[in-house]
Amino acid sequence: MTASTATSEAAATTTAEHAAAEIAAQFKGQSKDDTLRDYLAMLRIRRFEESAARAYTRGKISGFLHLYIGQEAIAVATKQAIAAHDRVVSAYRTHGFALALGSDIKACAAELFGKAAGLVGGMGGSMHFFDKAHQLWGGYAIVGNHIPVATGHAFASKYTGDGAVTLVFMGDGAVGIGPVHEGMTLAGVWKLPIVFVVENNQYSMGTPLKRSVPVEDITARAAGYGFHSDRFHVTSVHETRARIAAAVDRARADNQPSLLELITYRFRGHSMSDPAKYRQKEEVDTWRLQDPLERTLLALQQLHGLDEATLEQHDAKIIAEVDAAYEFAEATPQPPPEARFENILVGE
Amino acid sequence: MTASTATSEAAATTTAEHAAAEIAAQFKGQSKDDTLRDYLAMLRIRRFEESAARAYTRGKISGFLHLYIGQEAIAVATKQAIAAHDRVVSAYRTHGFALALGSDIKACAAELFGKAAGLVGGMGGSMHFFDKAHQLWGGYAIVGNHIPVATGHAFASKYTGDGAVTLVFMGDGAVGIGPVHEGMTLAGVWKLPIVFVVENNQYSMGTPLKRSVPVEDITARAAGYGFHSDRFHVTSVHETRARIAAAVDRARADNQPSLLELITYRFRGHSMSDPAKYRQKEEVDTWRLQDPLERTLLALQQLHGLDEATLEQHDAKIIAEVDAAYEFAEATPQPPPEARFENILVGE
Amino acid sequence: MAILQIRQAIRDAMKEEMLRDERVFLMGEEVGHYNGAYKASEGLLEQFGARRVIDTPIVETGFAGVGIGAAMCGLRPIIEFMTFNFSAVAFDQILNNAAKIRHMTHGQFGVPIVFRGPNAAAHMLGSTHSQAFEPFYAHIPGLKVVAVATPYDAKGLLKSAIRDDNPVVFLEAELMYSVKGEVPDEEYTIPIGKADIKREGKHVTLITWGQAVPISLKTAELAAKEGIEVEVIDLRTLRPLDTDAILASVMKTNRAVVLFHGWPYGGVGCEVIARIQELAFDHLDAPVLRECYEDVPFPYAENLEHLCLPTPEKGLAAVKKVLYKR
Amino acid sequence: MAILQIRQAIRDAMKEEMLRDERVFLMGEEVGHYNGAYKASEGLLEQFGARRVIDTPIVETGFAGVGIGAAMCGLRPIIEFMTFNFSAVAFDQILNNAAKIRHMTHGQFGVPIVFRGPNAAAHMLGSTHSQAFEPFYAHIPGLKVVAVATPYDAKGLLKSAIRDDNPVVFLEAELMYSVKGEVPDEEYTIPIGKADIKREGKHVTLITWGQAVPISLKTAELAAKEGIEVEVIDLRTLRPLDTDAILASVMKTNRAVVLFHGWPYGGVGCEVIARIQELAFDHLDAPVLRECYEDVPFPYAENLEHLCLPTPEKGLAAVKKVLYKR
Ligand SMILES: Cc1ncc(C[n+]2csc(CCOP(=O)(O)OP(=O)(O)O)c2C)c(N)n1
Ligand SMILES: Cc1ncc(C[n+]2csc(CCOP(=O)(O)OP(=O)(O)O)c2C)c(N)n1
Ligand SMILES: [Mg+2]
Ligand SMILES: [Mg+2]
Repeated sequence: MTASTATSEAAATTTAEHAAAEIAAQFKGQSKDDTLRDYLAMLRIRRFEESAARAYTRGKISGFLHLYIGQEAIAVATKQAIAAHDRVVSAYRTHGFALALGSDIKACAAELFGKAAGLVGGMGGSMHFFDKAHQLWGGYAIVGNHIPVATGHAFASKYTGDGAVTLVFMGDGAVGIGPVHEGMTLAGVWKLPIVFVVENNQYSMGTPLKRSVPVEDITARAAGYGFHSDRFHVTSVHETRARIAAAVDRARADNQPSLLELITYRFRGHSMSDPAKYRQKEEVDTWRLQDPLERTLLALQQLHGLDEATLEQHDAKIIAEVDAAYEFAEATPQPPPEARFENILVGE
Repeated sequence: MTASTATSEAAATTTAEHAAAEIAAQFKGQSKDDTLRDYLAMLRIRRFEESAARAYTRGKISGFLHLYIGQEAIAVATKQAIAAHDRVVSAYRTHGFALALGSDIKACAAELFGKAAGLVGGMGGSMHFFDKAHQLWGGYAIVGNHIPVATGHAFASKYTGDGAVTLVFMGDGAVGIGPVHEGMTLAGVWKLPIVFVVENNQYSMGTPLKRSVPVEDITARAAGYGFHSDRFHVTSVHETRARIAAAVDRARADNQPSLLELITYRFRGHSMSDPAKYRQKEEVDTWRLQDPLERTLLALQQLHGLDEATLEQHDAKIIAEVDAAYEFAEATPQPPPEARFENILVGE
Repeated sequence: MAILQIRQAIRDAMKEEMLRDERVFLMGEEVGHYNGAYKASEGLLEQFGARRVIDTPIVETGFAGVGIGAAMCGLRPIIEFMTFNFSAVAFDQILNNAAKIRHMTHGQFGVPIVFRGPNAAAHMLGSTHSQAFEPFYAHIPGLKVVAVATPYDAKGLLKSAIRDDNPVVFLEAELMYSVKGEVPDEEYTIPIGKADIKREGKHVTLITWGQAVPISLKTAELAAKEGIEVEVIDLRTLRPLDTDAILASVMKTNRAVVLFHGWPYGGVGCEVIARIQELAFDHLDAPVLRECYEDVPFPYAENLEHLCLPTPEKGLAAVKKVLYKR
Repeated sequence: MAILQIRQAIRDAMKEEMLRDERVFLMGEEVGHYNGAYKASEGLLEQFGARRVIDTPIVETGFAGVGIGAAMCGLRPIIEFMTFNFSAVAFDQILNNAAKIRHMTHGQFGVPIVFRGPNAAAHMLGSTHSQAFEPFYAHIPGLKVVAVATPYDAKGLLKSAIRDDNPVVFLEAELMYSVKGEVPDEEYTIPIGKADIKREGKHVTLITWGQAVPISLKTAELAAKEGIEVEVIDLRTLRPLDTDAILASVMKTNRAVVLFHGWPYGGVGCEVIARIQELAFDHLDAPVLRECYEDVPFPYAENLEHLCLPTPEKGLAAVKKVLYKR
């Protein structure tokens, strides 16, 4: 089964035909290889998370599990837009970033299972992915409290002159909380090399944007911080990459912070414990037409004539990799008892 | 001595002559009575605080004492702009509000002296003036933490339909802190009857605006909250009253919150322990030409021909009232020892 | 008597008080349309409408402060923290405003408010989501702090908290919302400030509260099998502490253990110990011991988390230790 | 040896560490151009420039978080809170980020940071500005907490704190910045985690820290006049606690009083008591008493404030009480 099956009905509608024309325009100029690369990068994340959801249902994963399904293009584009020493800081919806940035897929799965071989030794679970070697600087589970920290990374870059840009991601639900405002204030006063990215997936848990943000356009606040801003629907990796890259450039070249609002959608509930009853099927269906994964698939099929068999092969390879990761996660041991006393203080 | 003496040299400059023309234009249409009323209301606050400063120097007042000298027009205008059931919430620079709103001047002085007859029984001192009977709802000493509270007053007005408007004041130094952002966010999402007023007196302690706010115009952030905004130099009571009143009307009639930036200046240090070495005499002198008290005095002299003798008489009356207040404060007893256990919990 | 879950008891308490008093409202994240993250407010939006059941953005300082400001105007807010972990970002509002405004204003204003929500560790939520907040709040004069462990206590104490003219921090537990128990059909309240003997015994006093109450009761069962009669005192109110109840029991048993969900250093557990050793010094036959979390940030891994938690077995070991038994 | 004020000792410690290590910087409100609200950073901006002595807007959560984020990049920030009262608005950053990041990241990142500034009551600053914060921070695993009372200790411990790879909460006192004492001319450090016997004695152990150290020493003087020899132990580090030092003294004196600036409920005082009664139970001839703030929000009025504070006279009364003397 390719990723397209799920939306085959929706694709049959008139709206979908219109979308097909749109897609042709949007992906024109993208090579087949690049388009396929982007597609597979997104698909890999989606397959990883579909497996995570199943493992959660089977009781293999516990705690909170927030899926990135629908938003994968952002992580993939981010990886493409940044330099090797840049930093990516995120909230708790982090699997996509880890995989896109190159974290070991087995270590990711093992972390979800709370195993010693996990990305953070089983200490953090889904909400606390960190992978310094792959530019992933969190993984924070208190809404907004990573924004000042990320601002601190950017401060350090200016202090040391390391030339790195910090990209920090937050949800639409995070923009009201104080620490976000304080971090942005400092980045604005000090002119730090940072990009603030709001992943506006329309909801914070069950709360739609209009109940959590006073105005429709989140970037309206950029003027108050003296930031550049940009705001767009995320429908493909390449456009997203280009617009993130522009902000990264401004940060690196001129210490000019930006506020980006990336309009997107999560197709699953807030976390695995949320049945998402607060929204209608029609709404979800409409957004499916914008799903970058679906659109990229359509581009591959329509513009580059990629056939089902080839797609199946790619998918099978990904599924095999993902399955192996979860098998590893299941088999690998829990942390030893004494691990609970480690990494609290050092030098004792 | 009238209040003019201190700036008589500055008044002799060309700039001052220019100011005189400005003043004529500005005060045209204001009646003599109204102008005198405003002048005396401001002068009374200033005399009260000059005495406070002396008492502090004599060791009669302790803790932190923040003077409002230079900003009095704002409190006086506020009193004129509001209805009898509206609420005024301020930070710790509050003497001016208390006096303008009608608090007992003796109770104000006694509070500074930490006496039982003080506005809050000697429990709060200068930073914590509260006088519910006179619409003064604080008196808060943690920067910004009164903003959500004031937003709660406005919420209560909407909940109960009491028709009251809440006006909440903060310094330019407060606009970066998280609670301010959160209170504004809620007021914006819920459309509450509130007016947020930034008293931009150019400094937060020794920090000039440009080191604490990313942009020059604080009202640039109003768009992010969907607020109306207004921004102006405070040079007279009547203009300030009119522009505050417009915001109060919007709040009362349409539950439309506003953000006002009132550009002003404090002539003393941040508190009595601050010699204010961080600014030059020239800067202070320039601002003196904008001092609403001075300007109103000039208007009275130039436009209404008020003579020195009459002014002296008024001043003498105010000074007598102020002196009596401080004599009272000195003579009245300290709280009884058991007072320290009161008003912590009720109904025990 | 109905058999209710704790979540239902909490909902009923809120519902009854909202029916009784127009000034009472509920505010917090997802309390309305979502019916509460843990369904404690299920149906309340439908019944009372959006004026009195208010969904907020994620701004804990903001809505805690709004609650305080509304309470100063005479309303009686119930502020739900989705979990008390998120109250950390609102700490200043509770410490400096809720607890002090009556004092600071010399009684001109009161703050009749309830801050409620789940507290302490649930299951595998990791270090930022597994913290017990009573050490922070019970320390502060001007607050009352309550922790509940049964539907009966939850309902009776929450109603008292809502009617109380002081700010009350009301601690629930995520893993206990489904705990069932009898709740009277008729109206009742339970006074704040009174501990409850959840099981009588004469050999050792086990002092406990909140999520540790069932662990303590199981400890007592295990001990009973070895002929040890443990008296289990559920403090229910952590501030003010019911010192009389503690002392009465300890003077009978001469031995005490404090068993709770939370880190060891300082906090309520130590306060209990300090009072016992001060006020019942001559009655003590052994030091008072505490059994609680290990002194570490909570790990996510299931096996490690379990090792960090207090258990009936650990409780029993402590009980035997104060009896000088092995 | 030079005679320095505590503020100078603190400044010298910062200066020397900044000279020694390019990664060290100072950040906070008014630390630069204003030379520090209490002049602890006087001259540092001039010496090191605005890159390393950084004035911030009033955003405690913001700059605490920036410090944490910079520390994760390998820098060694000193974050000054103008007073620790203002750390309440940054509480979550300290609780959930500073204290947990090493653990949460499985050691991939460390947070070598110092949060410093004056703590507890000064003179007539009212309830919001007169609070002792060690009960909140000493409770949290992942932090170290230090409180200093002499120029010698201040310099030696601050240098250790700056070099420490862990987050350290470093508590000073506004009214003690002018306290003078000898400070060696040559470089030295004092290990974190070691208490100091500030006066030897054999009848009663007086355990204290921070602003209560001089009160305790005066208590000891008063007691000496009555023939009571009080041993004064300055904890200096509150987390981790130097239990050995406490026990060694109590085993000698068999009696103890804890005297500190802060509210009574829970906190460091109770922790000390809980440990003593647990680990030296058979050595105690009397309950361990505490002498501290009254359990109230601080009043502004001078007479009332004075009544709320611990004093040598109250200390003496407690000392006599544990000796069963009147
Ligand atoms: C301070 C704080 N309050 C509440 C929560 C609980 N919570 C976790 S995620 C979430 C919703 C966040 O929504 P959004 O920022 O839009 O991100 P998304 O989940 O959509 O990616 C809430 C309320 C929290 N983790 N931290
Ligand atoms: C959270 C917090 N941080 C720091 C302080 C110390 N402080 C008191 S007033 C002040 C400056 C405030 O300046 P501004 O807001 O401009 O008001 P102004 O004093 O000019 O009226 C500072 C830093 C405080 N009271 N609260
Ligand atoms: Mg969202
Ligand atoms: Mg100012």
